[in-house]
Amino acid sequence: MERISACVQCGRCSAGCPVAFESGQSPRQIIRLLQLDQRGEARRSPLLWFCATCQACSTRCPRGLPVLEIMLALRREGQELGEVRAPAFYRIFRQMIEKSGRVSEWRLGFKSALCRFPRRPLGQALLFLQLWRRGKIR
Amino acid sequence: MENKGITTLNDIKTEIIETDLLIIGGGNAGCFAAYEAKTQNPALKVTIMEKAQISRSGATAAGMDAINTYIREDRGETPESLVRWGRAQLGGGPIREDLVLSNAELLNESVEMLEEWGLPIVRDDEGYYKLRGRWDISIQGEQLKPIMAEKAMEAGAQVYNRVAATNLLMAGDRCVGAFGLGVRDGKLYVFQAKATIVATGGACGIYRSPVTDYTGSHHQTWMCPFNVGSGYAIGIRAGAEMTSLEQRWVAIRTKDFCGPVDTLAVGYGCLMINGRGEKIMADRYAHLGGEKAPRFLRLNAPMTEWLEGRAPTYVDTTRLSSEESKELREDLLNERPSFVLFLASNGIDITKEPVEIFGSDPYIVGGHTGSGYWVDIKRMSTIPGLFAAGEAAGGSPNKFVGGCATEGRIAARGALEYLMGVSLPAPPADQIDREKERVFAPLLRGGAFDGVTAVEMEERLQRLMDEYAGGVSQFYRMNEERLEHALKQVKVLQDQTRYLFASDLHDLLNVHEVIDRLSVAEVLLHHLIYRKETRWEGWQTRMDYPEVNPDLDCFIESRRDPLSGEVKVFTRSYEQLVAGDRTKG
Amino acid sequence: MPPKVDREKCDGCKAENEPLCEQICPGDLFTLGEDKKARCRMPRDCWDCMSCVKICPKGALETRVPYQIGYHQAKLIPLMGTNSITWTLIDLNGKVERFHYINRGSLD
Amino acid sequence: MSLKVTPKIAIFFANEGDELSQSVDLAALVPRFSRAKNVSCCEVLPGGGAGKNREDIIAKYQQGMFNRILWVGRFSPEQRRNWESDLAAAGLNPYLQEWCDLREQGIYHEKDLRELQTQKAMILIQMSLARTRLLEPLEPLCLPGTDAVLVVGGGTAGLHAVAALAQAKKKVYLIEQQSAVGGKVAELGRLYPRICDPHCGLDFIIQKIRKTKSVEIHTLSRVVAVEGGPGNFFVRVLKAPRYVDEERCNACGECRKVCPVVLPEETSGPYGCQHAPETVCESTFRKCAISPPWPLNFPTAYVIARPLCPPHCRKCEKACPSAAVLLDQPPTELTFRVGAMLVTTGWDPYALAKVEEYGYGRYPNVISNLEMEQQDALPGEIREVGFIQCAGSRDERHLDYCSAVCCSVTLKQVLALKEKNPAVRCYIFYQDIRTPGLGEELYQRVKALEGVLFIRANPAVVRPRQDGRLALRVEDTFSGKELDLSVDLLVLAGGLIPSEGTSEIADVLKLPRNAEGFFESHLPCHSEESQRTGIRVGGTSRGPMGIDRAIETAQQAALDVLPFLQETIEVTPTVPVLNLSKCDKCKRCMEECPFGSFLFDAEGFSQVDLGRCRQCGGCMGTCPLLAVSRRHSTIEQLAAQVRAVKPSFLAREEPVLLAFLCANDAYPAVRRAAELGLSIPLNVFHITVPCIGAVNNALIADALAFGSDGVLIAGCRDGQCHYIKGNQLIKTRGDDLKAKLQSMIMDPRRVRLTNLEIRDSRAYVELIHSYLKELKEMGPNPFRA
Repeated sequence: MERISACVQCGRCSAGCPVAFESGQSPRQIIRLLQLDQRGEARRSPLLWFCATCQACSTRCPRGLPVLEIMLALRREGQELGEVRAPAFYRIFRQMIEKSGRVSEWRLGFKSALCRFPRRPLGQALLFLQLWRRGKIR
Repeated sequence: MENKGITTLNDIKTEIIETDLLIIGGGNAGCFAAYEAKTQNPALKVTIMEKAQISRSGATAAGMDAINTYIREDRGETPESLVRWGRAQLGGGPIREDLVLSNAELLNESVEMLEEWGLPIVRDDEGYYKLRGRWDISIQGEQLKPIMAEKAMEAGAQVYNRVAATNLLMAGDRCVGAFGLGVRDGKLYVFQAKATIVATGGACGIYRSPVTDYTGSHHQTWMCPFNVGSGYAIGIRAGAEMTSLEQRWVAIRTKDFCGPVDTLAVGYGCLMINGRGEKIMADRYAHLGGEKAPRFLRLNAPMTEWLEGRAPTYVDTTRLSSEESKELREDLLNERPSFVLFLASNGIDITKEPVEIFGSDPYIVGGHTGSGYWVDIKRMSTIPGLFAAGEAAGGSPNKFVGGCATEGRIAARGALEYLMGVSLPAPPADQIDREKERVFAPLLRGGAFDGVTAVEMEERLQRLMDEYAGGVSQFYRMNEERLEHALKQVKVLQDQTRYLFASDLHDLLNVHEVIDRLSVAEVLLHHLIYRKETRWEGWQTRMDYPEVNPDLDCFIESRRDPLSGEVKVFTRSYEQLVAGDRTKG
Repeated sequence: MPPKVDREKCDGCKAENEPLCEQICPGDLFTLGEDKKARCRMPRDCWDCMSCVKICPKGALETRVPYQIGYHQAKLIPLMGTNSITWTLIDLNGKVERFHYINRGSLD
Repeated sequence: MSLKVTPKIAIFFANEGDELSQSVDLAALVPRFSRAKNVSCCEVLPGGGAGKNREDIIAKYQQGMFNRILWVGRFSPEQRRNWESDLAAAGLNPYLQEWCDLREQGIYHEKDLRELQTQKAMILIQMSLARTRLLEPLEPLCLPGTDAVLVVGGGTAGLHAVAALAQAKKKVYLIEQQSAVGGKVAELGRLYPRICDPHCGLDFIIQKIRKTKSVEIHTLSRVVAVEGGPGNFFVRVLKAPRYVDEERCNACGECRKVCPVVLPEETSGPYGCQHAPETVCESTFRKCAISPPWPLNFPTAYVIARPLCPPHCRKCEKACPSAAVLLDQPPTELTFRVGAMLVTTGWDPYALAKVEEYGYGRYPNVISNLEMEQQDALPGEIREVGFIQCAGSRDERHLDYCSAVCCSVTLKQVLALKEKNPAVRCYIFYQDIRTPGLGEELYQRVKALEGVLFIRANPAVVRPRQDGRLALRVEDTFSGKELDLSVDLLVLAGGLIPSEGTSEIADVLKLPRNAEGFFESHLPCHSEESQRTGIRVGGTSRGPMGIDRAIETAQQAALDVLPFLQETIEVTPTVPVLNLSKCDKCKRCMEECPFGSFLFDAEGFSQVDLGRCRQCGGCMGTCPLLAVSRRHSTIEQLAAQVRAVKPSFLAREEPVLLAFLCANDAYPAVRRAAELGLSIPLNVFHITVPCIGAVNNALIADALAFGSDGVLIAGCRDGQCHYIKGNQLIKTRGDDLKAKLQSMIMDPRRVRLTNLEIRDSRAYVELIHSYLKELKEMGPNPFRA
């Protein structure tokens, strides 16, 4: 993490990020928060949980910063400190692994959808069906 | 493994070098000879053929802790007194008093030259060289060899390192240079010289070392094991007259590790004692001089203790203080540093326990005994144009460092005088071709040849000589029948040299070293057979002739006919120049 | 007996023609191994003159007494000055002794 | 062998204002040293070096009372210089004077330590005396030279250097790879800051060169080998055939009318831009096999691209009215003897195709800034243009460095573009805009333009749109907003890398280069040095820079080689001398010389080329056999000084420290410490060496063996050594020695390396104190008597 100061805020990570638009925050800003020592705020950024770990940020960084690793570290840190509760999907995924050592995709999908969108069970069920029919969920 | 891509005779390059004076061997005598020649006549071309690397080659490679002869005139010593002492050390001779005298006259000057060149010599409070005994002076000679080498080169001598002499270059009866094997480059060197000085050092490894068997360390020897007698061998093969080879040098050394005893005994007055704690020399040999008895006796006495059941034998170092012990070991570090390591690796504190001693293997070393070339007063051998100095030159024993250096200078002066009147003949093509074929044949046979390695033959020769020609295992004792047997076997070995093979140039060097040792061993055996008496017990003990024979108070000489290979042995008479009792020095 | 080559320290004198130990050995015993490090081709033939140990600029060589006649692991280490030499002697029990003396020039 | 005069040494104690006598007991010292070996007179100078003393000393010298001097006291550099020159005028060789400055050695500070100070002074004087005995008179060496110089690379920098050298009346050979001079600058459209035509400036300098007769220009040529050294380089040049006689051709163009070869337009994009300028097919001129030279018409003669000629066609030969066509011209090899060389081989553009995300080479409307220079070819309908700065520069994955010119180039291009077409909208994507100094004006001018938007961010991706335009996604880092932009043309500000010619000449001349591939020596002190004496480097072969700096550095380099362009070159006599009787041909000196000064002689011994040598003494430090000695700091002189240190003047528990000081930084730092009155402990003895690389391990061994408890080696900081790598050399050797000390059961901390800057006086004194403390804890050196 000592290399964070090497970031020149060029924004290439953000421009390449496929999920930044969803979260309202960009990887560049997360790094900036770290440079400003506002780690807590960085840990609480919703972007962390949107991240699809696609590595576009790390690949494009001209200073060679491991942007993705930084994001993942912040995720862990937030959880360990109890500041942040991981989104349902991650929690359920983890519980399943801890319990049985394997993941059942349909149960994961079902459970997390139930947590995230409890009020729209029908829509979720339809989506599930479509996915299942195309073999995207097993 | 380097053989420089040599597979056929045509691959071998010949390098012809013309020079005024060729010096074979860049050791002590060689360096001084080169320095003398170049300072006397800077216009001359002086070339040194050196088997190793001149700055650390030969007998003084490790360094030296003393110069064993220096004439302290303030103490009443004179060249004559040195002759008398030297003669007595040989039990009355015979020695070449003319040679010894001429050497003694220039001796001090050579030693002082060394000091001027940068050799630290210890001085006493009055400013004289500090004596250790009667003739020895202490030096801090760790750098002795590099110092001499630098001076020879600074004087302008051209040095060819890693070129080993294989034979002399002859024009009829005259020596006009020598052949050399380029150990690094695989070339045949032909040095054409108006005059040639042999200064190769003596012969080690004719006999088996007593330490060989149980250490896997073949070269636990007193003399430098890389001095194999090549200087004698090239002369013997060319028909030069050799003198006194039967006067072998055997030293009393520390047991199990061939460390110096003189430093302890002479330098620090530690006496030799037997297993019962009796002083060997004082108690048993008082009539022969006690502690001052001749050197061969100082060897033979402790070995007799072994034979007579009073072994082991020691030098008693226990009376030394710890300061003396340290000083003594400092001296040893100058000459044989690994002996100090040997003591430490056995946890031996010499102030608490005496150091065990035993005899070494025998050597042929004309700087110590009288063995070597028969030379005239100018140090020219019986081959015109060929001079000898140092260990190579016979007749004048007890030369040691100072004397060998001096003899180098005398030989250079003689050579300079000689070469003024001579010119060089054209390089003899047929001789070069023959020598090239002879030298490189073992290499051309290749590493896969079904034959004999140099090591195998060397070990066979050394065992043979040890057991049949008075080696250490036999307490130096020999008799006619054993010597005849040895001679017969040496002939077989000589015949078998055609099976020797080498897979690289280092091997090839080893092959020639064993061939040279055989040449020396053969003539040596003739000498030993001829002296049907026991003149120097220990050095030359004939069990079948245990007494001194007055008729043999003469030099025993040999000459091998270069054409027939037959060795003729004859005598020359002894001439006393310095008056006095020959056994008293 | 055999000079021991510390292969970590030895740089083969940068594999230039001959390493210094090969140049200096009076017995022609050193050569450059295939790994470009110095190698003693015939340890049995060493005379313990220690010329190689003294000249090695990397301190990579050590003379050892054969075990048959000397215990493990005494050491004798020379250090060359410009006109003096020091020796460090370590006996089998680890006792250290040091020697220092002039080897060139005047003694005062 | 030279006849040596026995030293007769005069020792003068400079007791100005009784300062010396207050610090040390002169009444004890003077008689003590009057009796010393080789000392013929020993006197106290009450007034220091003033008036009467001077005449008196000179008179005594001229009477033959002494033939060398040891000065004891404290002296300013000016005093030393004056004495040296005054006595030199009287006939005493300046190298026969030795200065024992007691203040630099910690004396003068504590008046109540007079007794101890006297004892230390005794040792210090003995050290200096030992050295004085071994001093040798030295005279400057003269090497033969020549006034000719060779310049490699005929770009702007090279041309200016040539002009400067020609003006200085030197014979100049210019070697250029292309068919004409001009280099990269000739390819540019406009130059900032004046937005002028570069051909104007080029023509100006070419006119200058044309006027002189002493310049020989060899085009289509390259240097293939060099022998010799400064003053006497022999340069072999291979000259490719031009197939047209340079003297006869007057560029009438008749040949081009008959040439049957018609080449396709060298274009691959819609804007007439090349992506990969190749040296064989140069630019748009090259529409047939015979063409005017490129990039400029100097020399004027045409050149034939012979491989393009149809077999047996000799039409041009027949058409030429001046019989200038030489279709069978062979290549020639030329050799020049020159005193010095200049390398101005310039730069190449970074291969932008490697910056994959920007699509260069894939999309025709992504072009480089170099291609943008040819703006005449841009069509009118362009509405929006994007400029991406630092395309590949300041990027770990490409070029680590800033290419220095790209910001100004882009600003200039925007300005030119807007001038031509004010409606064009420009986006400049940047990390930082770097237009230092007066360049700010250019920035402000562009910033104020309407329709120019600076976006402080770099796009991540460039994608082609269906309409042929390019889509850019970028985060505006100021607002944090994601922007989706589209442009008609995208200009990438590519970086500068060392040219191929730079790499080529580096190999031929064995010029060391830095990690980036540019020539570099010691930036602050000798910027135009190449680490090879007699060879200077200028222009962009040294690093990215603007044209102005390229010209300046080339001219500076030209000025720097002037001393080599003389009939005789004077060399300071403090050169290394090899003692061949000790040399073992191990070649370590050759390997480690930072300046490649060593050559083989006929017998395989190293031999120093005195012209190339910078006299740092690194060879002396490295020689395992002590066969090399740098004059006036010979191994013998240093050894004598070391040996004279007698630690016994202090109690055994007081550590004694011997410090070797680099003459460039450490010594001035210590001197300054003395001037500042900082307390230099009496435990430390200083010996100055030309560079710490010159300290041989044997000297350190000596110091320890004769009882010093610690040895400090103080050199320059990493990367600041005037001799490039003296501190690295000693570090490697020091590590070997420390390993050996460890095996000897000695604390390796007894040898310490430190790096000092010239003003680190306080740091030095602190270091000494803490090191002495550490040494005290270690206990006495086991070799200390």
